[in-house]
Amino acid sequence: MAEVTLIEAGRLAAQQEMRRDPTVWVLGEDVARGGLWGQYKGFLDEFGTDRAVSTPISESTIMGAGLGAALVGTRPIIEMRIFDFVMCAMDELVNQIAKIRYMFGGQAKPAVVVRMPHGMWRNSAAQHSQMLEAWFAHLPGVIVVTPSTAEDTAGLLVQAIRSDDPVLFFDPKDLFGVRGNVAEQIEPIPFGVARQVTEGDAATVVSWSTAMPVAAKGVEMLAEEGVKVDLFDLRTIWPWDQAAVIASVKKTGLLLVVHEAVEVSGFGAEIIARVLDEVGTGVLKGAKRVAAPRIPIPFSPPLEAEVRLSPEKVMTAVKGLIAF
Amino acid sequence: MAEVTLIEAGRLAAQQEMRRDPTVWVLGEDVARGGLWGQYKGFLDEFGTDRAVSTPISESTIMGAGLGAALVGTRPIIEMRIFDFVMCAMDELVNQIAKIRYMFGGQAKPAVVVRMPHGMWRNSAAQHSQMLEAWFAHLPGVIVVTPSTAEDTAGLLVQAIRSDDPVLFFDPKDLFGVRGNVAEQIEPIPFGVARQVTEGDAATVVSWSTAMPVAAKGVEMLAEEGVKVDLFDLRTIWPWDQAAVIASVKKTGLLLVVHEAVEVSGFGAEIIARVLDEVGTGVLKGAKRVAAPRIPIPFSPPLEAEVRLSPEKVMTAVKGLIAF
Amino acid sequence: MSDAADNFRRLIDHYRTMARIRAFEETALSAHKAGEIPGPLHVSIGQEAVATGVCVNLRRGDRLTSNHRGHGHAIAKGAEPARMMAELFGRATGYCGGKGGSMHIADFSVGMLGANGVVAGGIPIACGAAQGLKLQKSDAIVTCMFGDGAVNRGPFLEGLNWAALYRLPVLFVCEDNGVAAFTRADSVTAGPGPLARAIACGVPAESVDGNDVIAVDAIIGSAVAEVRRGHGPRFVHAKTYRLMGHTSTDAAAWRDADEVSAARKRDPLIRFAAVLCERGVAAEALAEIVAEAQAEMVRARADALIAPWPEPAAAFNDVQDVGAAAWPK
Amino acid sequence: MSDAADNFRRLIDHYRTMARIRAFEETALSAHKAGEIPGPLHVSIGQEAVATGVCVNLRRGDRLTSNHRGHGHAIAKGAEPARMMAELFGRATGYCGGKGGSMHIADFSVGMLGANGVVAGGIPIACGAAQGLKLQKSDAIVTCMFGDGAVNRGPFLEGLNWAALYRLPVLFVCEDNGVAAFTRADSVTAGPGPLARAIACGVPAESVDGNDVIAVDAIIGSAVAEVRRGHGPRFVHAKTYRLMGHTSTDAAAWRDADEVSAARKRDPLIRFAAVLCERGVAAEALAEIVAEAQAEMVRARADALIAPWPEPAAAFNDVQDVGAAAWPK
Ligand SMILES: Cc1ncc(C[n+]2csc(CCOP(=O)(O)OP(=O)(O)O)c2C)c(N)n1
Ligand SMILES: Cc1ncc(C[n+]2csc(CCOP(=O)(O)OP(=O)(O)O)c2C)c(N)n1
Ligand SMILES: [Mg+2]
Ligand SMILES: [Mg+2]
Repeated sequence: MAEVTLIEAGRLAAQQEMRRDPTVWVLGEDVARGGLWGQYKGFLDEFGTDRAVSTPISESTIMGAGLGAALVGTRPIIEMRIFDFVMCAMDELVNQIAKIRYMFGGQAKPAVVVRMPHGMWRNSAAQHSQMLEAWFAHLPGVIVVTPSTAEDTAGLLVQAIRSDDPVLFFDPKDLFGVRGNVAEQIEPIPFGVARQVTEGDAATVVSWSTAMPVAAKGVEMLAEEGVKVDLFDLRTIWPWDQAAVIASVKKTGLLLVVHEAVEVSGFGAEIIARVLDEVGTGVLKGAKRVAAPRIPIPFSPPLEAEVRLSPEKVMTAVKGLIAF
Repeated sequence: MAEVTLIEAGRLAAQQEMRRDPTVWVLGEDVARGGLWGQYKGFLDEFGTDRAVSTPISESTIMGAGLGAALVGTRPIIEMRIFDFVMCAMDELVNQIAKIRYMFGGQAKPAVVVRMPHGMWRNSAAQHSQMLEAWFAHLPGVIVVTPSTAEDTAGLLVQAIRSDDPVLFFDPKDLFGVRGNVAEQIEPIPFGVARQVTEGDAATVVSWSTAMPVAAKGVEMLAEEGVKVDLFDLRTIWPWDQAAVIASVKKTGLLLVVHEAVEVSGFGAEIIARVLDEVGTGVLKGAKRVAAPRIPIPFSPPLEAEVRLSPEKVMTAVKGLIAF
Repeated sequence: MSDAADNFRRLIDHYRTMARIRAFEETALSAHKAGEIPGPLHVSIGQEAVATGVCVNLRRGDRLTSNHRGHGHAIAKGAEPARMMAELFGRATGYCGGKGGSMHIADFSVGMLGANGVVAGGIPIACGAAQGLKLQKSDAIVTCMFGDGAVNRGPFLEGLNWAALYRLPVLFVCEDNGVAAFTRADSVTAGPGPLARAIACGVPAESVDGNDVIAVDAIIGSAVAEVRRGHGPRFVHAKTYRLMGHTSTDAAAWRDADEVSAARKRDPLIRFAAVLCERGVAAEALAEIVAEAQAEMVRARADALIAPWPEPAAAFNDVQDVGAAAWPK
Repeated sequence: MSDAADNFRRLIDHYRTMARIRAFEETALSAHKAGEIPGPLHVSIGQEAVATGVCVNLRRGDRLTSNHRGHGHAIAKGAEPARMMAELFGRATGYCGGKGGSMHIADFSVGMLGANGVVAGGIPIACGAAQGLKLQKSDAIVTCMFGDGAVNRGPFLEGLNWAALYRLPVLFVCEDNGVAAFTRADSVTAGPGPLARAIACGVPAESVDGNDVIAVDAIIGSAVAEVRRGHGPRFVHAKTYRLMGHTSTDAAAWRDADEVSAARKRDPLIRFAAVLCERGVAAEALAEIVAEAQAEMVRARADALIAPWPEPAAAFNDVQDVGAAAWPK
């Protein structure tokens, strides 16, 4: 066990898998230098230029080459540096990676991991702060991983690298410094199993990725006022742990989803619609979202603050649900 | 008034606006030949090579050049031929067009219309059949237009061309042949105003684009059995007519959303979550979606049929809601 | 056997391959017209010499990425026309179990990594396949086929630079039929053309008459040898002509009639037949090859027509492992 | 006034522009270090001769697209440093009202169509702006600035082909500082380089020493004249050096110390000062220009520091007309 940061946990997981399996390799910009975030530090020295491939600024080809390499039996980790740049590689992701196995009747095994650090981070403005994970839940053919802790990052990345399905791995930029305990031998964490953080009858709160610590803080403040809720970190939004959330809602009758992404057409909507569909209005008494307004991310701190979540907003929303 | 097909209605609307305003022009592949769908037939002869621009297969630049041209005061219609190819131009659409006005504090006016024929059409398989309009409702900065009739196509396209906001205009491929009456002088139809198709107390049914005729047929079959519902064609999903839908749900208590796109994280989820948020479970007694499974679109007719909507599915869903 | 005999047999094989491609596509066209084949169909009639001259130089283990006009590439690479035809028909016995259709035929067992519905879509994939093969110390190479339209898409530049940079075993073949859909290549391609672009990206490049199968075979033969030797990527620009319309429903009536009739005279099958006759092959022998090819494809069509449709439930297979075989919610 | 005097004044103006860019960025760097500027900051210290030599040839009505390292481009194009600085500080008085920051500075009033956070993002935009201007029969031209990193992205090929095809009034300037973020340009760019690529896409191209402002001015002068005459696009490859790290927080310690110190000797300001002194300009006169520039930027910083923050409600403005000025649901 070592206490490490989230970004280091990811590095350890990738390193472990690359040591275990010679078909695993990584490609992306500045990988030779250890990646923009140090997530591949030392990889060049340990694995050489063939397995730690520093690439040109050619996102389409980074993504598409990763797929091609998977088709001949290797397991590439495709590093996108910052999520927003994946917009330069969407054909390769959406039309090729996500569909190839299906279109070819199962002949292709697109076993790639696409790492995409997402979300707000130090006032990076509109082109470097987006969270669009909901899009990929809507896209058949891919797994969508959205960890919020160092432990989960490690375990889910191991799982992702071993997965035969293409995995979209959203590293949470704003949480790269949070610490956790990572085992010597990192065990894979299965997709679709939520982590329950707190327990309570008052409401069900669901969150993931960068919104998690905010939700947790809000829940903690509620607990101090005696309001106890079930808080879940989904960890992966596709597949997502419907069983756990539904069981909780059957107990609490109230559902709050907290995510950093825009509220409109975000994944919170899916959770609410799905739970409602399953349990009906006899059980579900109220459902709300705490998420971002439908505006691009502004640069200036006081403007960015308008978009950011806060524990207070979470607290207010839960209380609103209960009062309703 | 002339009875014309939907695709011809769009052609007439674009032609009218190009005659009215010399800053309006169109660019895209095969525009010289009238566009893949004949939607620009005669434009080359009437408007010349500078305003009917046939382009290379360079989607990034088709999209980005459209934006650039808008920045100097013209109003381009950016033709994407088939929606799926917009994946080759997502940086230009998502990171540039949608954000530029905001990032630059209002200096930019990205007055573009992006036309993207979408949906299933004659067994075109996974890379030529996608519907991802929900993505763009989640994307701040753009209008999302999803007509289902010739009249609406004409009026909404006129509105789109005159709009200073960037408009994503989803032409419904499967409905290109449906006919409607288009006025000599086409009036703009405002965004965000639903068209009510039928009236009734039993339930509220909401749909748009290619799903509309299917929903309408299902509703008609229900009516024959004496079950009358409010049926709305949203026409635009951003903005969408929340007032109309909410007023109806307050009357009926039941909500069904019908769309061709994948159910998971589709725009139906947003409608349900939003309506629930507004009216609460005291009013909303049940809500369902009829939409596609989370699978790519298969080629073979019997497989494609699994993904397609049907009036029967709509009927069953409404009855399920009522029975519940 | 003597070199001459070997060579002679190779020529006859060329002719057979070309005849089979032609027969496959003519049969498919007529099946499409008869309503037996759904979806769009892009045939490469007139371009058979390229597919043939390229693939004859490849081993089974070599990989190939193709585009939307890829029947010829698949047949030349060794795919079975019967399973291809079944796929066009949307049947369970097709290569993709009916999920793909014409634009998504693949046969991984012969290294055919798939057609592609996106112009230039195969370029990055080919680069990565080569990189993966190199990483695994394989001596297989990757051939990447695309049209003149693809040279105006970004991945062309990115992929060629990439392959040159990592000295990857990729053979790029630009099958230039002079037209992209309904637009002349020269009206949308500025500068000196694909060859100069390839060279500017660091990939050695040569041109060839793509309607002359012997010339294609020769130039590809040396390019493949270079690539296999580890000398990095090579680019071949093969000039040819699309005799038919863009899709099966396009009559291509906008083209100059003189141009088309001139092109018909350069039909690679006719030209090559003349060459073979000159070299002493009896016209009957060629006719027999054609007749055999046609018979094979007629059989393929007949078999496809009675082949089973996929089970509806198959729609839910092979999406991804997670949530397999069920309506995923 | 005589040509010589004109020319002399032009040189002094060059020096002033370069000094102002340098002073702006040094001030911004120190403000960033002091925590006054949030977000990432990419400075172009060492590259001032390019921005200066390019923009001196442009009219106010000419447009310019820039990249993430665009302070110099903006200043040289005529933007006000005070409003730029306020933008870096995230203040209401900044060019974008604080919504953009360093990577998104724009000043449409002087034709500066904006920096861009996406490498090569400005290329298609520049092409379209030129097309729109041409459609409106304007005689304005568009200059498109990007780095060596951009030549490996698809839009480079697409945009150059496009501009050549439609003979658009675009001047492409590749500001080649030898490095993209933390990666050497030559380690990721195959083939003969940007110049050959431009030519292969049909755009006439020339190279210049980007650290020699007189040379840049001259070559751009004739390129601009060509472009403005309607002869279609031109491409200039300006070789320069990034003296600082990729962002303000990067020490660029991985670079060879000898290389950096050699580059420091080629610092365009130092080199140009020497030239001016040779031509008889007093060192004091140059020192005064530098001092004035520094004073201007110190004032800009001080003003920015006390400038008002944007109202929180401004976050909801300028998203789009529909649903303006409210939390959009
Ligand atoms: C990215 C993209 N844009 C547009 C299309 C539509 N389209 C299909 S084939 C084609 C023409 C391609 O021309 P070329 O590459 O020369 O191949 P050819 O059809 O001549 O064999 C076009 C534009 C597409 N499939 N993909
Ligand atoms: C499409 C894209 N990929 C990656 C990045 C991250 N990034 C920002 S600047 C940069 C280096 C750009 O190098 P170059 O174009 O030479 O400009 P320079 O920084 O040297 O001025 C990179 C990789 C980006 N902004 N956009
Ligand atoms: Mg072609
Ligand atoms: Mg650089």
